[in-house]
Amino acid sequence: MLELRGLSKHFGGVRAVDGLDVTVERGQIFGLIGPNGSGKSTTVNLVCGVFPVTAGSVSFEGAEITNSPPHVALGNGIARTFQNIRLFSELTVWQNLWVAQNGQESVRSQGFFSRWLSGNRGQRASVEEQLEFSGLADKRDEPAGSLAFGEQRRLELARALAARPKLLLLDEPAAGMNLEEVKQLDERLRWLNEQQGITILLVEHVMELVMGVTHRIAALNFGRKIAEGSPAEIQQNQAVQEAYLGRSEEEGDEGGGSS
Amino acid sequence: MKKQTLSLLSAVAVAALLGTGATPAAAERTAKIAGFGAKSGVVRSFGVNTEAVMQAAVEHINSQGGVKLGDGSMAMLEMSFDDDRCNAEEGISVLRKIASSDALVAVGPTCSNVAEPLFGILQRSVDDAGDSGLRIPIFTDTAIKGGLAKISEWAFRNVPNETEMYRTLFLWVKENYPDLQTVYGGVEEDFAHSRFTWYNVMDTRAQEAGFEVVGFSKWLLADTNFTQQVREMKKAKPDFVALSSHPFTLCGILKEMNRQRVRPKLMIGLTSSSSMETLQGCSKAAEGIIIPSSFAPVTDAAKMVAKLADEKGGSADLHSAAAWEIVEVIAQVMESEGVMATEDSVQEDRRKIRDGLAKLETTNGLIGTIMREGDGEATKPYLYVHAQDGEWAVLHDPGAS
Amino acid sequence: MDFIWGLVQILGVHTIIGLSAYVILLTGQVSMAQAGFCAIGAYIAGMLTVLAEWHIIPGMLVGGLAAGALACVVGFPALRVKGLMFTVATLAFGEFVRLFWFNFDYQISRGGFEIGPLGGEGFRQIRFFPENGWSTLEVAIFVWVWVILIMAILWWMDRSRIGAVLRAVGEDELAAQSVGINLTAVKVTAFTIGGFIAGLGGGIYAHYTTHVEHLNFGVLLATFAIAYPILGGLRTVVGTLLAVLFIQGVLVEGLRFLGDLRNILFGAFIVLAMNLRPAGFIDARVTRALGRLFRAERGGA
Amino acid sequence: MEIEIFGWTLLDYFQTIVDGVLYGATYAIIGIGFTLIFGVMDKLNLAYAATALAGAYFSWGVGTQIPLPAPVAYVISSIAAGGFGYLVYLCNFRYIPSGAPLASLLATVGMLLFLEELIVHSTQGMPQPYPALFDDVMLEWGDFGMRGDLLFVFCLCVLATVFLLYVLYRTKLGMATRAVAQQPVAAQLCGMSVQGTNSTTFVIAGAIGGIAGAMIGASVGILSPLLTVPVTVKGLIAAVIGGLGSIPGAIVGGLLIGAFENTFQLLRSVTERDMYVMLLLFAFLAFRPGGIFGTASRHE
Repeated sequence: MLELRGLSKHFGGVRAVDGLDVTVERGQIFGLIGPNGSGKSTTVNLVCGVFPVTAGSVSFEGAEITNSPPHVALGNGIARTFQNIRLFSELTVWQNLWVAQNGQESVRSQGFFSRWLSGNRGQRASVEEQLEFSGLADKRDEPAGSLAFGEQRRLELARALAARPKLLLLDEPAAGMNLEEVKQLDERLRWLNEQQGITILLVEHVMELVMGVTHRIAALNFGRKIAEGSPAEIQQNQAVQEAYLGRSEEEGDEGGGSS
Repeated sequence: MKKQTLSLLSAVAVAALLGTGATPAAAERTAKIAGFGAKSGVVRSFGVNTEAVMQAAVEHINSQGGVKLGDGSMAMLEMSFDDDRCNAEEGISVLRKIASSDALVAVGPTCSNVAEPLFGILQRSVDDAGDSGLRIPIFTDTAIKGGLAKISEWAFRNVPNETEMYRTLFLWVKENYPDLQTVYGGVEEDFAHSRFTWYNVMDTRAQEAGFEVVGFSKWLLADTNFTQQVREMKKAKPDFVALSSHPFTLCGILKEMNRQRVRPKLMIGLTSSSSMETLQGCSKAAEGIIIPSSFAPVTDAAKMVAKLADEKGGSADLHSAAAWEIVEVIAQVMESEGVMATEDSVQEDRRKIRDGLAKLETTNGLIGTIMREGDGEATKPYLYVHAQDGEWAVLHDPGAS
Repeated sequence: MDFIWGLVQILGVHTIIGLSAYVILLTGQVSMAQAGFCAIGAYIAGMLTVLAEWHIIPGMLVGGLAAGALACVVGFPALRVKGLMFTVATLAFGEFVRLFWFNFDYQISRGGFEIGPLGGEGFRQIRFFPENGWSTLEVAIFVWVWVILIMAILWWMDRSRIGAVLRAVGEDELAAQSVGINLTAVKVTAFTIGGFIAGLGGGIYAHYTTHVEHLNFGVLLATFAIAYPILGGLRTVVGTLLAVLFIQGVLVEGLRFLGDLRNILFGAFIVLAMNLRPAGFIDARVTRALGRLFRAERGGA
Repeated sequence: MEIEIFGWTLLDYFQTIVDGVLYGATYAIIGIGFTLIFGVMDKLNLAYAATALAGAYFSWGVGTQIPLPAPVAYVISSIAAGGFGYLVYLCNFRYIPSGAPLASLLATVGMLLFLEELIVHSTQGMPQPYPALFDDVMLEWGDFGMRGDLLFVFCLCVLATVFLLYVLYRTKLGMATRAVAQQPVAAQLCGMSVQGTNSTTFVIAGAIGGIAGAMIGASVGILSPLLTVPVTVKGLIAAVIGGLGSIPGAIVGGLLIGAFENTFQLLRSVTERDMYVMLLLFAFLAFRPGGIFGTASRHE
């Protein structure tokens, strides 16, 4: 479904992503792991077209989509969340979901006016549905910025789903969550994947989540893929262990786009 | 707390709006005239001077007993003065306020760009009932851009007639400096008055007098670098120059001429530059520049006005001195037309004053008799002054010869 | 009364100009080109009513459409940049437009008078209102019909999805893109609407002052255009109206009793207002409080 | 030997460009002030040119009381403008939350109007003579000439820039400034006072502006409140063309504007000059948003 071929991104002299080859099959939950600064977030940003690739290509459902801007990527069916939540904090919960009603089915079939101005009944119904899903129905008129951290995460996920994507890119959705919340997230991802048929690319640090929920994992370090395989294989992998042990204490920011 | 602030603000607004209409009731009869002009921004000195001179004129008339009304009783003149910031919309607002009050006539404004819209919102011709423009006479002392008063029959001006002044000035130059042949012009291009004066007055009048205009340079109101313009001037090698420019850029260009050692045998300036501003800015560089001016303290009356203006914290120059003349003319018209100055007669009185002003053929001026033209304009007596040792000195009086 | 109605006209026109910047500000962009768009509306509407003897309404609409069309065309290159760069780019464009009219002459002769715009000397005798016998009150009503119309449309837009979309773009461009919003389309649309509204405002401006010249449309007017919505707050169109009342009603006309101090304090009051209300008169807290008030009333009734 | 392009000789062009570049030094130095404050606070201080001129006016005011030699007047101007800079910081930045950049922007506009009106009221708006150095010197080589005072202004601007770069890159204060500019939070964690650094920047920028204000006054020979808006616009353009936040950029930007406007004036006319400068700026920004030395990515 999603194919990255020789994908590279250099920031000045820094090779954030360097010749990455990854294939995500339809229906998979695909994990992308690696220490801080290994290029995971950058990869997500490249797929979404946040910044232009230095080299290589991205193709989705067989069509080349390299460097298409984020709103086009979404139109193609790729939605995402951000490492550090980016909600429209002045807008209400409801509005946050409302502006996101741009997915294929909900938009393409409509005329200009209902698309931009009023928002037709379908869009409103869809917002209600996502409110229900995220469990934020009682906070619909609160500004998103006033929500608790966990609620913000749920809202952001709901917002990404508002477009009814085929592929969901999740950038560290479990960051800052406690074990209970991680468990809920785990269930939610399974439900999306199994019941809704959404393919998921999961960038994550929290191993409990990654190892439990994913079908296949690629591990990155210094922008290069050092291993790929099933969760079990990755857990055994020497190179992955070294990468984590060797770098686990270091802190750093990963992606330019999120800073 | 926030709501309190808001309501406080709106209360202030309402109070202020209401308050502006109210003036202390006077025991005796009063006839009101309303002055306005720019007392903010770069042209502030104009408004300050006009206000001072008007104040002096009003006090002068009142000290002699005031104005005799149509019913034979005497009334004191009372004046107000508003600031229009040289802004078109604010000028309109001020004029509407004056029109809504019981002032009988408005005196102002300073800026031509305010005068344009003001005259525009006046009724164009007095007998055109279909024209909903304002009906109050305006008598302008300062705004000098050519041909403004013809916009409306309610508009009058007591500003110098530049066409006439420069016509005779160039002829006088021709006569007294027979060796001068060529003239080079300079124009402050983005200011309506200076622009008009070069293209429609100086340029043509110089040619009429038999001079060859060998070129002209342009600059803008706020320009500060004149090397190129003066270089052009230098190349043209003119015998003398005529600069249609206000004091700020006039000083800039004169200084640059000094620097590039461009020393024409004669310099002629824009009438508006015969003010203190030029001397404040660059008395050395301006030395010798000849400017026709409708005011100089040459007569006893003019000397008195200059002194009174000084006491009021302004100065009498060709613009503000016109305000004195205006107040005197208005007082005279009020008497001759039998203005009633009662609450109910405001509109009639305004019409009377307008008609009276339109009827006048001559009025008294501080340095001689002023001719009133049919279109509301004036032809004022004038003098040629030149900058000498940091002061404006009279060079020649064309009326005397 | 004439004075009050005249002031009401001024308040109306300035509200329109402020609203033109408001739309663009919602997308997070500060446009200094509004004075330029006003100039286009003013000159074109003026030429249509004076030279072509049109009625003012079609004249204004054509002026507004011309300004809007230009805004659309310019929007594409201008909106490649954002933030301060956009502000300066639009400043440059606005000044360009002003200087264009400074260099523009088109006069015809009618009844012995030369009429039409004449470069630096301006464009006089745009006397549609007085010539057709409109009283000051009627003109004020005419102005406010436009103001209310524009405010109503913007109010409705604000509550509709496009309002949320504009604000989303203003808040976080990347996130907005990621939920499928086409930034260029949204921003150019906002810029076009802003240009159109400014053009309408300019059209009225030309007629109620009867005379326009390039200096009317300088940096100062552009600054006021953005000052109104910023000072009023970007939560609602009413904020812009409040700010116009504050600046034109209180600071300019209301403080006349202060005499010379009025001009000095003008700037100081703006500084003070921004220090006290950095998010504008009507900020998030005010709207929330008002919302609660309304809901409580409805609940109690 | 006389090659003419569009009716002007190469010497004409050379002369025009040299004049423009020399005068552009004043734009450059105002541009530096904009860029410096932007670099540290990511905000625009539109009152900057007004503080610069207020400084010059202050020294003029002192000069009316006691006669001052020109260089002393310049120093007084610089000190006074530094003080005004601090005032601007207090009134427009200190108490307005940093998350409200529009509020600060508008407040600085208010400040500009305030300072301008203050100047008007202290002088009745009349132009005032300002002392110049070398203002009657004209260096000439045949038909080519150079204004002595502009050359002096140019040199002083260069000196001011060198001094500024020295402060920024060679002193502890400068390091702190740059640290705050790049990582305000980190700098704070390291015990640096962000507010202290910010206010110091305003004082330094103000002082440099005071020199610029004095130089503008000196090169024209007159001070007038008419100067504020054009100087603000041109200085801003210089800073933007160079790339906001870049000091060398502001210098190059200022000199370029000087050269371009003079060239357009020669080729077209003074009325169209600014029109072309604005068009050029617009095109430049649309196609090279980062400016000449820009780091567009940093300030997005």
